[in-house]
Order: sequence, then structure tokens, then C-alpha cells
Amino acid sequence: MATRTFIESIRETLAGEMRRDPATIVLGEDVGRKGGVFLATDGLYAEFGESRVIDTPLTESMIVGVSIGAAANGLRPIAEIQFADFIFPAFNQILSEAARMRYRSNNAFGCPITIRAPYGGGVHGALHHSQSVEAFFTHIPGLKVVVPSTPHDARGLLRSAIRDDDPVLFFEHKKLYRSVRGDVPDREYTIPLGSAAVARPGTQITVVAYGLMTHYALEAADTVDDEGISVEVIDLRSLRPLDRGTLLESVRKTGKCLIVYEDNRFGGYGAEVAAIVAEEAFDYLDGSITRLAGPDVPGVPYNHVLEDWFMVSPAKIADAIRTLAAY
Amino acid sequence: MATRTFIESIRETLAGEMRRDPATIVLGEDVGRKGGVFLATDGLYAEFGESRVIDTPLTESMIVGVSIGAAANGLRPIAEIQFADFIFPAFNQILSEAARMRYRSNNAFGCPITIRAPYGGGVHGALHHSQSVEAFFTHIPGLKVVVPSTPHDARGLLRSAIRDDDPVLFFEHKKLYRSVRGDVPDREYTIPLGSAAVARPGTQITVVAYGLMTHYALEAADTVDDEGISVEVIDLRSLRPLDRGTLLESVRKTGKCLIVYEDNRFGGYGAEVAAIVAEEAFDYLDGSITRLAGPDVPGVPYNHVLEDWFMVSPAKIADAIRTLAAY
Amino acid sequence: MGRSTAPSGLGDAVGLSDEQLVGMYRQVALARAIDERMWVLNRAGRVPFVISGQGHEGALVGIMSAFRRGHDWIVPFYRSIAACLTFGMTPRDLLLAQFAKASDPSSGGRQMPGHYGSAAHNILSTSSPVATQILHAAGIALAAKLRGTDQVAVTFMGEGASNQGDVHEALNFAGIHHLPFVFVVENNGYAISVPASKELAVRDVAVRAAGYGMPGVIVDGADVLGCYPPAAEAVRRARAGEGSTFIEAKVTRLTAHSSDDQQTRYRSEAELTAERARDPLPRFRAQLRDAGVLDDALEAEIAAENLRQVDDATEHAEGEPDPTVDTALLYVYAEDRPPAAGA
Amino acid sequence: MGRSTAPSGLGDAVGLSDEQLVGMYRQVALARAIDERMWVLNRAGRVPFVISGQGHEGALVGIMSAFRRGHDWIVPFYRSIAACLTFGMTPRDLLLAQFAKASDPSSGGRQMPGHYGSAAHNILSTSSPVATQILHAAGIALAAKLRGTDQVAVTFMGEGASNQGDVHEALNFAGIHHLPFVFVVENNGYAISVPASKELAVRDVAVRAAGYGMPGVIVDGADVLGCYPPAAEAVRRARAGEGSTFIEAKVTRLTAHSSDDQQTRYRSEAELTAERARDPLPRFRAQLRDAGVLDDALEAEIAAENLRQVDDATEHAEGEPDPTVDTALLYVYAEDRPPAAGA
Ligand SMILES: Cc1ncc(C[n+]2csc(CCOP(=O)(O)OP(=O)(O)O)c2C)c(N)n1
Ligand SMILES: Cc1ncc(C[n+]2csc(CCOP(=O)(O)OP(=O)(O)O)c2C)c(N)n1
Ligand SMILES: [Mg+2]
Ligand SMILES: [Mg+2]
Repeated sequence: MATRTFIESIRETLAGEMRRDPATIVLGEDVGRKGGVFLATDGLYAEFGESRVIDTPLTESMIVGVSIGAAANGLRPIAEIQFADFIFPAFNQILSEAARMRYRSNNAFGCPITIRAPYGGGVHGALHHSQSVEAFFTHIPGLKVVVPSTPHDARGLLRSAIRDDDPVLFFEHKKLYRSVRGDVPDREYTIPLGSAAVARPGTQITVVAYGLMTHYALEAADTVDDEGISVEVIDLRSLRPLDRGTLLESVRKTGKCLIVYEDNRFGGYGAEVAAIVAEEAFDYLDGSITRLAGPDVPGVPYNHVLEDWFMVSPAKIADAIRTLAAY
Repeated sequence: MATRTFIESIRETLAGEMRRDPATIVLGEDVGRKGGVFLATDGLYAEFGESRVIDTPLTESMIVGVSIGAAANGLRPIAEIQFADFIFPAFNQILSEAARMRYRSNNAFGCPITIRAPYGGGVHGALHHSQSVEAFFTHIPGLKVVVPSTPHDARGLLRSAIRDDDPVLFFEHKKLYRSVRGDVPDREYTIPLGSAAVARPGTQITVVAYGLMTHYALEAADTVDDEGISVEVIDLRSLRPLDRGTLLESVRKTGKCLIVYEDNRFGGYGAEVAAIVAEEAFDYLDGSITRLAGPDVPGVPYNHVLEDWFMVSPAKIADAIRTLAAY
Repeated sequence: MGRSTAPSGLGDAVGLSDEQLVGMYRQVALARAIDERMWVLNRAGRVPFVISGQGHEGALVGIMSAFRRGHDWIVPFYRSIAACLTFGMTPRDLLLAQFAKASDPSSGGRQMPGHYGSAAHNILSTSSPVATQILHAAGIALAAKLRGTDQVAVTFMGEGASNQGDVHEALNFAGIHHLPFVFVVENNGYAISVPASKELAVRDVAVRAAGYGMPGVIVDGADVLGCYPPAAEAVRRARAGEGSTFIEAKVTRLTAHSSDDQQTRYRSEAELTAERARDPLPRFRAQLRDAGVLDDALEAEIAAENLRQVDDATEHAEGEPDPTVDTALLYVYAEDRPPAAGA
Repeated sequence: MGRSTAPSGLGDAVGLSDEQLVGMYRQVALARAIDERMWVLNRAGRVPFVISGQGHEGALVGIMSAFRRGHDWIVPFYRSIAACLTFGMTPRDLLLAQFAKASDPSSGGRQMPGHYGSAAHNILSTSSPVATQILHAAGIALAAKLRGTDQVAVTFMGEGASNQGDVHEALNFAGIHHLPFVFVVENNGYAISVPASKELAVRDVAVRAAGYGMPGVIVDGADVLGCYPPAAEAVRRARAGEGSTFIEAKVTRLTAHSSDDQQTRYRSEAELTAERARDPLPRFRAQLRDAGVLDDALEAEIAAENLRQVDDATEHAEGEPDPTVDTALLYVYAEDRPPAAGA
């Protein structure tokens, strides 16, 4: 068992998977000599060489489209999109091509690619370096979407993503890269895609979160615990497939559900969670299904005053918990 | 008062707006000499000439990106995307540019463009000519999203869209083009974006729909009416901004809510509607908030057996109403 | 198998035997026969939609004759009937797609007709958004290079599609990495109704090759034989590690864009008549007859055999069952297996 | 305003007076002074982020001198400090963006530094995803053409960005419609850490112009004066309705990509030293001095005046208030007006 930062865990997992399977390649902007703008691929270029660690041109549609083709001819590409904000030039390739290859060919072709992308705000990234983009992808059948929150989960989930036979989007919150450390077992474990974790057991309110928001929810749960409110925090980890069992079991137990996400509120991923709970746990609820999310403005503003205003914080979560507890 | 098909209403509205405002232009693939693949722009080329009715190259990102720039320099572009399925190459321009121009420039620049696109299934269009794509856009602050269901509304809403100072996506269900007729007043009316319509008043169950699904919901409501179930059908018409008032008033009255949409279920627009109802009308509900939507497969399959399986139908809606009524 | 006892010498300059020439003729004619059948079925109301490649077949057969079937890769688009035939798809395969039956090897009836694909024949599944496929072909070529398989990937699209951003990105990538990749633009002068003058800033798309450090070759798609040598050279270059090639074939679209289109709305009678002179099939036939490679008897034999195959394929495909509702949820993900197989 | 009494004749060949040359020098030097100040502020911890254009200023001032301020349009990217200055943005404007203050005219502190824009000066708001702006510039040019305004739209980006699909689509459209449009690629040999050899299939991006039926011109961005004539010709062509021009300026990136980058990870000391010889500022200075356009006194006066402006801008900007939370929801849509204005 070793202690690792979030990004160290990712970096080592990439190296490990590349050692394990010669069909894996890494491609993206600045992933080679520079080792990625966040250094997630640092060292891979030196170890695996420029044919397996490809510094691509500044063209995201190409990064994904070439990955799709390479996968059809026997490789297992791990693409990096430098910031999740810049994934949209590749949206057509992801939605119309990667996600549909298997269904449209009636299983003749698959698309085993992993697309990693740093996401999220609170890092002075402004409108175009702060986005949470998961909702655009969780709506697409044929894709899997993963958002880890700990170094341990990042490793187990990234292994599963790379070994999965379908396209997986793997979103890493930039703020976690260096701020979070945790134990990472030495053994070759995987975490199945589609399994949530009960990050903290509790009895009175379920808080559903993922990524950075899991940490904030845990902080908030600690705060209100002192006030006598027992919170269960569910870390979804995998947004598609979603672990309905763990989610619904918790809500049926507590009867109250707060969903926290950093993305813009309207039409965000939390809407689907709310809709599922409303449909499948209605009889167990004794309070409105509540969402706490980013405001509906086009991106996180740069100035720190406005950025703080935008971001969901542990304090805001604690407040929302208190309100719901008093329902 | 004249009777018009859905597409006639759109065509005449385009012509009328072009006569009214010389800054309007129409651009897209085949919109000129051919008059559009559905003939929505038929006659415009002859009347307004090739400088105002532009047959563009087969490049959607260009169609939207050029519209953004043209709008910045005084034009009011009405872009056609031939099928909603092909809007994704322009996704980056719509999300990162059109939707953000005003916010990011602190109101120095706006983006008064309208993007029309035929959407929807049940027309033997298979995976790539049948999609409902609204959920990808309703999540984006800065955009407006409109889905009319009648010739009357198509006219009033399209006028508002074209005259609006912000980017509006205007989705037209292909199946309505020639199958629906209705009265269209001669006067210059507009329908404000953000106002839903009570398409049919009722007391026991609220069915929320838009586009083709409004018609199917009305059919289903007729069917169950004979069985003594009184259904109120809300036609949202504008998905963003959403008319929360009309929606919540209806649900608070009936206490039961069925949301119908054609798009894939998971993460679709109906999830947001369900989430809002769950949050803001919880105390009035006496039944699960229910969604009836397309299955979670990557697109509508071509073969008619599979296509029928995919599509939400009046019969399926009637069944869902019966189940919810019996809750 | 020329009728004259002595070899005709027609293909000598380009390295094709009379037997190969006859084989190529057979394919052009077969592609045409299948294509015409599709339109007949559509007019008769037996299939709701047709999109096809009449006028494009000559270029495709000429070019594809340079590739190695069962080894190289095709990434097709909706006009690639002839290309798919050269790589081993059968008339039955194509008609099954046309009728969208459960046994359709391209998609099990899930996709629109014309969206071919076959893992068995290294033909990647076609989708509808134009031009996306060029990046897949570049990726296949990248994998071929990294894995050292000696394969070449060839992809096709119309001149209209070639203006899409994906084309720029793919050619740039292929150029940087000298990929074993061949890009074929089938320039028929129209993107549905939009004429070349409004979709393309240049007359010859192939001039763009220079912007990616690769040769750009223009061939007359009405001249089947003329299409072969540049393709053979492109394949040689690709296998030798010398990089990619851009081939523009000037072709003609003999039919409307698809069965949903009426081309008389935007093309004059005069133009349509003139364009028929650019049909590769009669020209190739005349060329082979003049050289003595083809005579009445062989021509009739080929026509009869093609007709037999098309009849067989039509009858077979029309009689096959539709996919059933219980399969509709399969293969969204790899783990979605049919219940039977899982039991 | 040359010091010698007689005109130097230096700009005669290209049609620039000594006064204009001094004005251009002033702008290059001012852009540099602002840029250096930003880095100083960053190193001192007073601003968290810098992205800037050291090494690119010469090309920009040379090129922009051919455009008409207050009439033509600029669609900038994050290295366009010098271009924005030539069109009327002030040092205060630029520093307000750097400090992200409420009165920042580019975005009211909402965007990252370096994302300039000004409706008053026909400078379209900059965003971060590279290359998208080229389509906006083409759209502005289209509107200029249709409305008959006689305006020209110029846009800029790096050679890395120029590989994006949007560039292909924009150039094709501009080429088809002979738009009054000028495309400037500032080729500094790197896209962050990726060297030209891995981002570009060709050495000279401008060769791609031929694929869009427009002239492609390569200029040495270290030679300020040399950048002017091709730009003047591009503007002349544009106003005469002759169409678009593609200009590639070979420049050098004197700093790291941004304050978040460490270029020594991927560029050698030797390379960095050699590149400093391609700095346009000392070269232009020497050229003007040699010609007698500039002397010690004038040079000192300009330096002092620029410093004064930069000091003033820094002090002003740093002292301005941050945007307040009550403005955060404004301007998502046109109808989102401040409460006061609405009352
Ligand atoms: C991205 C996208 N936009 C629009 C369409 C609709 N569409 C299908 S084919 C076509 C024209 C294609 O023209 P071209 O590439 O020249 O090929 P051709 O049909 O002439 O062979 C269009 C506009 C599409 N399939 N994909
Ligand atoms: C679509 C997109 N992808 C990635 C980025 C991240 N990024 C910002 S600048 C840059 C490199 C740009 O290189 P180049 O275009 O040559 O301009 P330079 O910075 O060298 O002037 C990258 C990769 C981005 N801003 N937008
Ligand atoms: Mg064509
Ligand atoms: Mg560069």
C-alpha cells in the first residue's frame, strides 16, 4: 500500500497499463516530451517512445477520430483532451461515431477507446478552462462516463476504463490532482464501471455527489454532524452506467435526497438522478428532491469574486443539508 | 385566417421576416436553388437572390461560425442545419462561441442568430436522420431552444426567434411538416419564447410534451378520456427558457405528472422537467413523476420493426397514463 | 480470358492481364446491375430508400484493383457499392442491407441502406455524417504502421464532404506520420444540389494535397484503366513507408442524389444528357471490345451471370426475416449479449 | 518626426513616412513594455496568469498598419496585444483585462487575461478554443460584403491552431465568395511544447492557400517593415473585391507559452538563445536608427512615454474594483439588464 496524489495514481496507472498491453497507446496535445500540461503522462514518452506516446497536432476531432480507427485495427488508444472544455470539436466523432460503432454495425465493430480529460472549476480557469461537461456525454447511449474522486478509485476505474471494450470518458477534476492524497493498494485491482461507493454512511439525508463535489459533500457532512444531522454521502464514481441500486437503497433508507453537482444546474447530470429518485423512490421520500449546482451562466467567470460565487462549496452544501433536514 | 401545413407556415414566416428586415439572410446546405431538402426555403432564392439565400458548402461548423461573425457585423442570419443529426460538427461553435458571446464580452457583443433544424424519428431515417437533439442544447446557458408543434405556433415562435437578440435553436419535427395543418392568423403575431400552452385542459393528470409528442399526447388523452381519465396536456413549446409557471400550476392542480419525450430517456430533457417538478411541486404530488421516452440505444434503427419499437406512440402514452392514474 | 487467343496487350502498360481486365469489367457491370436493381425496387415500392453510386463505379474498380483484398482496409461512404464488391461483399450482402433484414451483415437492418460494413472483409462500418470516416481511415493506417501489418487504408468521399474540417485534420496527421493511407475524392460536381462552384473554392480538390506534403493526383473516373496506375503507385508508396496519397477522381452522378431527391430541380436536361457521355461502363466495355478482350459472347455471359446474381440476391434478401424486437437492445455495449448466448 | 531634418527615405518603397515609422516603432515598443510588465506582475504574485505575445509584435504592427482603424475589423487571439493596440485599445484597457477588474472593457473580468475585445474598436471578443475565430472573421467579411461597407476583416492564430478543421472550412468559404478577409498565421514553431514537425505536415503553412484559390504569402515577422507591403496588398485586394489573402508570419515565441508553462522542459538553452536573434524590436530599432529616423533622444522619449503609460495603466487597473456578485447573472441573455437600468 502506497500513498499517492490523485495525479500520481493516474500517471502510474497509465504506465502500468501500457506495460501490460502493447496494444495501448497514448495520444494528445503535449502528452509526449512535456508529459501533459498537468504532467499526467510524465515519463511515458521516455519509457514507451514516440510511437506509443504521440504528441498530436492541436486537433481534437483528429485525436478522437484517429483513436476510433486505430481501435478498429487492433490498438487500444488512450486519448487525452487537454481540457474538457476543448472536447467539443470532437463531439461529433464521439457521439456519431465512437458511441454508435457497435450498435450500428450490429456488433461487428467495437470501439475500445478511453478519453481522459481534466475538468472542473475553482482553478482560475475562467469560462473555457473550468467546465464540467459530463452531462453532454452521460446522455449518449454507447458511452460510459467515469468521474473518480480518490487516488484509489482513479486507479481502479482507469484500469477498468482502459480494459473496457467500449468508449469510456474519464473526467478528472483538476483541483484534485495535487490536493488529494490517499492509499493505493499495490495489487492489480479494478473497480467495475457502474458501481457507486457509500463514501460515508448516515441515516437522515442522502447526499449524492461525484468528483470534487464528493470531497465537499464529506466536509459538509462533517460540519452538520456536529449539529446532529446524520448524512450518507454517495459517491457515484461512474455516471453511466449508473449504480441505481446503491443510489435508491440509500434514498429509500434516509427518505431525503440532495444532489450536488458543479455543472450548470439546468439539464445537468443531477437532473437525471433527481428524475430517477422521483420515479423509483417516490413512496419513500419525506422531502423535496433537492439539487445544489452551479448557476446557469455560460461558464465560470475568471475574477475570483465571481468564481467563488459560481462554485458550489462545502458551506453551501451544509446549508442545503440543513434546509432539507428541516423539511 | 388561413389554413397551412406546418412547413408552409415556416416557409411563409421566413419569407415574411426576410421582407421585413433586410439584415436577415438564410444560409445552409441546399437552401438555395433546391429550396432545402424539405423545401422549407423554397422560393426564397428566387425572391431574395443568392446573396441573401446562400447555398453553403457542406460544412456545419462554418454555417454556424460564419453566422456568428455576420451577426457581429450587423446581419441577422437564419441558418439551416439540414438534419438535426448533423448539427454536431457545429457543436463547438454553438456552445463555446454563440452561447457565450454576450456573457464573456460583458454585453459588448451579442449573437442574434437562429438555427433551424429538422429533427425526430418515425420517418425511416435510421440512426443519423432521426435524432432528437434538444437535450444537448437546453443544458447550455446563453441559448434558447424552441420546439413548436402546430403551424400557428411555428409562425409565432419563429418570428420571435428571428427577432430575438440571442442565439435560438429552432427544432422542427420532420413528421409534422406535411401531416399537420392548422389555422394561421394573417396578422403579425408573435409568441414570446418561454411560454408554454395548455394544449388540452384536464384535471387528473398532467402530461408534459413538445413537438410531435404533443400530438401523440393529445391522441392518448382522447383515448383515455373515454375511460374517464381527464388529462391536461401541456405543450412546452419553448424548452429554454422554460415556462415553469404553467408547468407547476398544472401539476399542482392535477397532482400527477407524466413527461413524454421522443429522445433517449437517460439524461434527456424530460429529466430536467421531472427534477423541477420533484423539487417545486413535491407537496402536491400523489404519484411518482413518470417519464415515457425513447429507449437508451444509440439512435432510431432503420428497419420498421425496430423503428416502431423505438418510437413513443399514442398507445404507449395511453398506457402510461392509465398506470399513473391507477397509482 | 480474352476471347482472342493472343493476349490483347491492353493492360500491359499498367501491368494488368486480360483476365484481370475482364474481372474488373465484371465488377463494374455487377455494381451497376445491383444499383439499377435498387432503384427498380424503390420505384416499385419494395424498398423505401436508395442511395447509390451510378457513374462512380469505374473509378472505384480501377482504384481498388490496386489493393489487397482480405488484407488492406476500406473505409467507405454511401456511394461505395463497387468498392465493397471488390473487397468481397456479395450482391446478397448488399441487397440485405437494402432490405434492412436481420441477416444484413452491415448492420442487421439498423442502418439506412448504403451504409455498408464488414469485419470479415476489413470494411469499416459506414455512418451518415459525411467525412468523419477519413479520421477512422487515418487511425487504421496508424495502427497498421505501429503494428507493422503492411496494410494500407483507403477511404472515399464526395468533393462536398471533402470541405469538412475532419478532412483537414486527417490529411495533416497522415502527412506528419507518413501513414499508409490513400484518400479518394469522388468529385461529381455536386453536393446534392449545390454545384462545385459554391462548395469548393478551387476547381481541383487534389491541389490541396500539397498543403499536407503528399502527392495529389487527378484521374478521369470515366476511364477505368486510367484510375489504376495512380492507385497502384499510391499503394506502393504506402507499403514502402513513403506516405499517403490524395487521389481525386472526376466522376459523374448519373442518378439523383438519392431516391428522396429530384435532380431536375437544379440540373438542366442538357447537362444531364451531356453527363451521360461520362458513364464509365459503356466506355470500358467499348475499350475492352476494341482490344478484343471482350466479345459478344463474353459480354452476354457476364450480363447473364450478373443478372443471375442480382436476381438471387434480391429474392434471397426480400425473403429474409426482419430483425425482431427482442434484439433491439443488443450491442449498445459489448456486454449486451443475446440471452441465448449468455445462458 | 524623424530627427534628421530631411526625410530618411526608409519607408518610401513601401509608402510609409518617417512619422508613420516612428509611430509603428512606438507601438512595437509599447506592446513589449506592456507584455513585460504583465510577466513582472505575475512573478510578483500580483496576477495569477499571463499569456502574451513577445516576439510576435513586429509582425502584428507591420501588418496592422495596412488596416483602417475604426473601420476594419480584428478578430484576435491571445497573442494579439500589439494588434489590439494598433486598433485603439489602450494600455489601461489591456491591464484592466490582466487584473480582471469590473471596468475591464474586454469582459468585465469574466475572461482570462489576454482575451481582448472591444465593440468600440471593432475588435471581436476573444475566446479560448483555438481557431474558432476564423469563422467569425469570415462572417464579418461576409456581412461587410453584403452590406457594402468596404470593411476588411483580419484574424490571427498560431500555426498549431491552423490545423483545426474550422480553418479549412473558413478558408474554403472565404475563397468561394472572394470575401474581404485576411488570415494571418503567426508561425512560432510550437504549439505549447509540440514542435512544428509534429503539428504540421508542411514547413510553410501558407502553401495551403493555393487549396482555397487565394494567394499565400510568407513574411519574416522579425522584419517589421517587410510585413507591411503584403498586408497592404491584401487590404487592397480585399477592398477591390478581389478576395482573401493568407499571410504566414514566421515569428519567434520569446517567452514560455504562458505563465503556467516551463519551456526549458522541451526547448534547449541553445535554441532559446538563437531565437533571441529573431526579436523584432531591437532589429526595428537598429533599422530606424541606421536610417536616421530614430536617435538617442527620440528613443529615450518613447521609452519614457511608454513606461509612463504602462505605469499609469498598472496603477489604474490594480486600483479598480473587482466585479461584484450582483452582476454575475447579467448578460446571459440580452434581456438580463442590471436592476438599476431596468428601473
Ligand atoms: C455532416 C453532414 N451534413 C449533411 C449531410 C447531408 N448530406 C448527405 S450527402 C450530402 C451531399 C454530399 O455531397 P458530396 O460529398 O459531394 O458527395 P456526393 O453525394 O456528391 O457523392 C449531404 C449534404 C450529411 N450526411 N452529413
Ligand atoms: C481547441 C483547443 N484545444 C486546446 C487548447 C489548449 N491550447 C491553448 S494554446 C495551445 C497551443 C497553440 O499553439 P499555436 O496555435 O501554435 O499558437 P501559439 O501559442 O504558439 O502562439 C493549446 C494546445 C485550446 N485553447 N483550444
Ligand atoms: Mg459530390
Ligand atoms: Mg505556435
